[in-house]
Amino acid sequence: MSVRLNPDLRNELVQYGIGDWNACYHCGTCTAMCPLSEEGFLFPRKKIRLMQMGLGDQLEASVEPWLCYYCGDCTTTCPRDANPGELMMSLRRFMTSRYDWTGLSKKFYTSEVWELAWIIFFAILVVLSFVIVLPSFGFHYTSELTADGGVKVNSFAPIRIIETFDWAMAIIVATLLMSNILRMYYAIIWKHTNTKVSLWVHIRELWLLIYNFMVQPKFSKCDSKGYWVSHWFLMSGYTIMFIVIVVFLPWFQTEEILPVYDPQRLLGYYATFGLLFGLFIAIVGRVKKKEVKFQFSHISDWLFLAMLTLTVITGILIHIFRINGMPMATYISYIAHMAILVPMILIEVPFSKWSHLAYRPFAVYIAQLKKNAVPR
Amino acid sequence: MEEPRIGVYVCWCGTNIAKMVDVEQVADEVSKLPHVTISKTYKYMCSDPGQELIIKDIRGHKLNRVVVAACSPRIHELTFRKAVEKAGINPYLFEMANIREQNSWVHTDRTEATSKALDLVVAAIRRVQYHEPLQKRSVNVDPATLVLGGGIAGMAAALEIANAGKQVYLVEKTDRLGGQVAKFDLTFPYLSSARQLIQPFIQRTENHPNIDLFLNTEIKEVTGYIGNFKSKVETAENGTIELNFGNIIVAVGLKPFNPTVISEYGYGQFPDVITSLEFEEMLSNGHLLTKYGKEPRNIAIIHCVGSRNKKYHEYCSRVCCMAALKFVHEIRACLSSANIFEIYADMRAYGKGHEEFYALTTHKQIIFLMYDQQESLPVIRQANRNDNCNMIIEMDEKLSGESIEVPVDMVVLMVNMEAHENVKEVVRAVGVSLCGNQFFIEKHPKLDPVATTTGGVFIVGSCQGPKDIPDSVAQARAAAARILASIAQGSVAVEVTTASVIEHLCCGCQTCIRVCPYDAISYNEEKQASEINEVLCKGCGTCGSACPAGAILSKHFTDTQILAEITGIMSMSYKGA
Amino acid sequence: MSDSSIPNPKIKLAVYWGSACGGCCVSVLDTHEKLLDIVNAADLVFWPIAMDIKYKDVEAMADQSIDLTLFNGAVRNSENKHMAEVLRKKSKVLVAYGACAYMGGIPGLANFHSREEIFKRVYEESESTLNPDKVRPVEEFEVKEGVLKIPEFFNDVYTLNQVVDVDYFIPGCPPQSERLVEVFTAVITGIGLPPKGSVVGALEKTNCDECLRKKTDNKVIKRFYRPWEIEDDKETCFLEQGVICMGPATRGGCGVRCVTGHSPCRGCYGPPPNSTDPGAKMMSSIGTMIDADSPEEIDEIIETIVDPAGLFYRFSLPGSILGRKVL
Amino acid sequence: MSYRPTIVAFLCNWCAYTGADLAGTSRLHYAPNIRIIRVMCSGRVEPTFILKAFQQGADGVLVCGCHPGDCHYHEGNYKCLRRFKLIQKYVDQMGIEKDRLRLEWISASEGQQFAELVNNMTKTLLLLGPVKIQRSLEVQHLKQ
Repeated sequence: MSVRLNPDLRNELVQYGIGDWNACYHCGTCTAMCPLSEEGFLFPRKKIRLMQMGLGDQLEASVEPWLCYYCGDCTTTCPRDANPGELMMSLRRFMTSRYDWTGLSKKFYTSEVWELAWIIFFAILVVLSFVIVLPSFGFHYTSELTADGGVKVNSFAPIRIIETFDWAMAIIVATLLMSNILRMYYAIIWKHTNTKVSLWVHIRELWLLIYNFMVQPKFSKCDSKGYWVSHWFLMSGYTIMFIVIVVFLPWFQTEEILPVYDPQRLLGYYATFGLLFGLFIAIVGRVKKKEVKFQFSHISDWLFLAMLTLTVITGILIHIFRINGMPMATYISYIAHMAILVPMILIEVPFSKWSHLAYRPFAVYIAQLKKNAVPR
Repeated sequence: MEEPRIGVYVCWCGTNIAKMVDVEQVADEVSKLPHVTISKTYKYMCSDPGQELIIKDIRGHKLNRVVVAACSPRIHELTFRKAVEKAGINPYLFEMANIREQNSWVHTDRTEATSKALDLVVAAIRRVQYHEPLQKRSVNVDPATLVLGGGIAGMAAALEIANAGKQVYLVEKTDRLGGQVAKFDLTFPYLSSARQLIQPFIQRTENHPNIDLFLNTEIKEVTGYIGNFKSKVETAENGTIELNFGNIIVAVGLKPFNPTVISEYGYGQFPDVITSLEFEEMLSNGHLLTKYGKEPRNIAIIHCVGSRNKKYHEYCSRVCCMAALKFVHEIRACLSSANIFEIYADMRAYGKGHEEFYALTTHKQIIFLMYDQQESLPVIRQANRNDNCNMIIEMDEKLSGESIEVPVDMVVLMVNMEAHENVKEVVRAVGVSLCGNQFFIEKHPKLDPVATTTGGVFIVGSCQGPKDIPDSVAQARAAAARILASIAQGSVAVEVTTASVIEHLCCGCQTCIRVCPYDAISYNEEKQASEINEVLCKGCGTCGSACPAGAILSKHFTDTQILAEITGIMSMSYKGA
Repeated sequence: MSDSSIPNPKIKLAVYWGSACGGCCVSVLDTHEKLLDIVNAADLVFWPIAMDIKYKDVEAMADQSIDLTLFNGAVRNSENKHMAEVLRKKSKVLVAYGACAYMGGIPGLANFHSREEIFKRVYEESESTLNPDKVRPVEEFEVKEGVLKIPEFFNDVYTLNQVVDVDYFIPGCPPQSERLVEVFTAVITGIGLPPKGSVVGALEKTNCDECLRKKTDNKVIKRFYRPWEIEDDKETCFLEQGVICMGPATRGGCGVRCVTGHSPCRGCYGPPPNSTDPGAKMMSSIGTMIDADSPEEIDEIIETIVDPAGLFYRFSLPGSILGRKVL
Repeated sequence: MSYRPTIVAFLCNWCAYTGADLAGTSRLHYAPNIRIIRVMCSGRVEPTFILKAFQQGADGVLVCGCHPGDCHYHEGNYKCLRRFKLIQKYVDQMGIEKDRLRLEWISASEGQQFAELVNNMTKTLLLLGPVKIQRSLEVQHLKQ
């Protein structure tokens, strides 16, 4: 079956950050250099070709963009300065939008105004909830302190309601994300192929999903500068924080000031440190632009970093103000924290940068399924 | 013949020979042979003291033959001939034995190598006894030059010679000067106008007092030889004119390939499939429109049409890749948003500024698509009404591995450049030869690219092989310089080791006449014998082998000399066996 | 001639045949009335075909006592060799007379076979032979009367020059009688004799020089024909008609008799001065005439030369470079 | 003394001889039993030379010229080929094995091929054994 060339697709691709997409003349150095490219899953060259030709369907059926962890070796060695590493990054943005059935992802990636507007909208909603909605249900801030001198957070932000809201948000985000992942799975495994994968293989290879989510072994393979470590700290910090906040909020958001060695505080400190460390490396890298992977940041990258940093900082502030008995400061920090966290989760996780937390491990899993595909 | 007094010199070549060959033993053994007056070894025979040694011995020992056993005669035969000549004996009374390239460097057993060296030296000694002194010869050079072809190469050569004050006859087959370049719009890689390039050339050629221009003229026959050619030309105005000239420059150029034979492209069937030259014309006229008078939204440029394909021409036409990229710039200049597809087999950007030009062009928002000449050519078909384009190109895109359809409104075929059909007539007239692709063969592909094996005939420009303007002009000026040098000298040296007929043995069977690739042999009715024009002869010796009566002498490679060499080369091994 | 002081001395002449057909001896008679002049000028001391004289009589002659010996025929056996040696010793001038003595001639074609092959054929296999005991000739055979001896049959045929030193060569099968008279005259007068080892009684140029057929440079051959395969136009050079004619590689002197009789030259007069092996020269020349470039096509054309060895070396095999078939 | 085949080779100046020189400059090694004679063109090689070489005791004769179409003198190699085919037929008739006589095209750049050719031919000749031409001719001692 021959496919029709779509010269217009490249104009769309440009919006995802694809710069000089025609500089590549297909020497294949990038593919040869890539530590992750392997038989059956060759990239970046072939994917660049599909981009140049505007073959959207063929791109959609590619798992390879997610198998790239952007070490930048391809860009360093490219004789034409075609920047294959960034082309792969841009392709991931394009794929995210392509798999997103709501179309929001595309909007967020291609229009900063849209993204900012939504962030602000959600932030205002959060602020309004705290300032107007919650008080009208009787939850006020109080300057009264607890016996050990801490701020009474729960009276201002009732655990049950916040927890319910967290759960709802998690479910929405997870649903959106998983539905996109399913679309990805469908496009790669079924839609554009004439092969099938047995159910047993699906089950057998599930461990890969978890393993890759937790450890990112591919990242460690492609990384020589130790970024995997900082990324892992960031990732583990975030995951711990996320699980603690969504699942164990009553245990985490306590009013009493527990001893420093209490697991609750230790866990919180670890997660905070992990996030800060990861963020520090990423931001410094992007500012210094020494590494290839940090040289070409899309607006979405910066936005995400900024929001996560602010979330972490406000989180720290809440903690400091709370244990030092500064109610007003605590409450304001809390509102700020939520006003950043909520839009970040709602926008970044299903539709933008943060979605890679699911795409990447699933890509490894799907690639493994593909290797075991048989003709149908 | 005087008694041969042979001096034998065996070279050590540092350790190059001496390590593998016992040079002293070789010199010792051969000193016992008859006619060997002295035999010596030396570290470096080719060095000044080495040559001095030979010269001193020739004078001191009254040597009349010299054998040097050293490197390949292809390297130092001339050196030693000169040395021998300096000492006062004829340079052809010298023979070299190759005991380095064909002995010490290729063998690992010292005994074997020494015995082989001995054989080779004995052979040279036996051979040199039969060497005859040969005299250097030269012929006078007529200062006029004939230039065939009025393209950019022909004109560049003609102007170079005419500017030096020498007469040029410029013969052009068509009714105008300028050749292929006159048909171009812009040139690559600097996108300068071809017209601005060629027009001043044409005017200077037409008005030059030293250039006699013959338009609409073809040369049928050229007789004579280097320095002294003759030809009759039929002119429209003045009837037949006889021209005399000393050198010939062939600059007949080439012509575009006719793509009708490639059924895949439907040239002649689809009005909007056009050749690169038709596209040039379109660009020169300033209207880039389809046959329906619309601006094309999608333009495909197909490379290697008739090139690098065993079915048509196997060679690369060299200029089309860059011309195709040049088209991108020209299209972009008038159609900023059109889709341009470069459908290529391999991108060749070999010349000065070409790679940069290629890189620059890639930024012009074009889509490169690669096809595989060996697998399948792209196929052009009519589009359907709902395709929203004029034609569809179906192809297997090599770099993605996908079978794709390319929507197009206009297709430009970058046609191969091939030799003119009548090039064989030129060949017959001037006596040069063609390679398998019908391009003229140069004397040496690397070291003598503008001369031919026929003395006084030079080939320049794309009749020697497709090439771009700078290469053509460079060749033209190089050939002109060669010719001016020979005119300045007034005479040129001709081959000495030619063939000659021993008249009293020639029976007149005329077998030899057709054997000669240079038409140097003719039959003299009066003498009832063949005659060799030794100016035309290149000394291949084929006629000598073809003569059934042994009446042709291949000088310096006579039967006697070679048979003596054979006996010599076998003498030692034979004894040992 | 050292004895120039004696007026009109008759010279002593010997004619001998080795392995020969007798044609050369007849060619001496073919001098017709000139024979009388020869007899006037010479005493025939030895001529087996014409007079009865025993070998031992010749052996008894003083060395150098014969002025001129015309030795015809090749050296095939020990008897030929013995007589060649005897005559060499007894003669002042020894002439290899005729193609066989000069180059081996027709008997020389036996060099395509070994002695064993020849004996087998002759004494066992030939159609007319009845020899159930496979008796072969033996060199010595004892009978009542004593030991019978017959000459040894050599494995190879030799030219005279390969056995003894020869002063002059007169080519031809047979030599033209006119030429003999010229040579004879030269020997008695001593005038116009070329240096020892020369070919006399023939021209320097090859046969084409005297040939009256029309010759052009059109010697390109797509297929070779044997003479009976074409209708000879009797005018055009045989080679140009595709028939192999040894004329261009063969010394003139015969008067182009074969070609005049519309038969191609077979080469009995041997090579001209500058060529050692006329067969090789002719092959070299014929090869060039083949009009084809591809190896297959060339092979096809060469197929039409049925027996190159026999054709190009009809008269010259023992005297050629290889001399005989390798066994 | 063990049998060591001798090859006499006729190489054209422009291609084959240069190719053999290249084998030298590239320091490729080949069997030392080859003796090279230079001619300007393979078209100069006549049957006389080949036969002489055999007569002188060569176990093999090798003729090398430019590849078809590459002849320095346009088509001398074709003439060589035509002659060669005829002489090969003759040599075969004369009882010399066909493999003892070879014609090969070697370009100036084919040093490697030349070295391989020599080794390869030497191997063939080793299998064939010495040429028997000397033994069948008693000429030499007859004249004594």
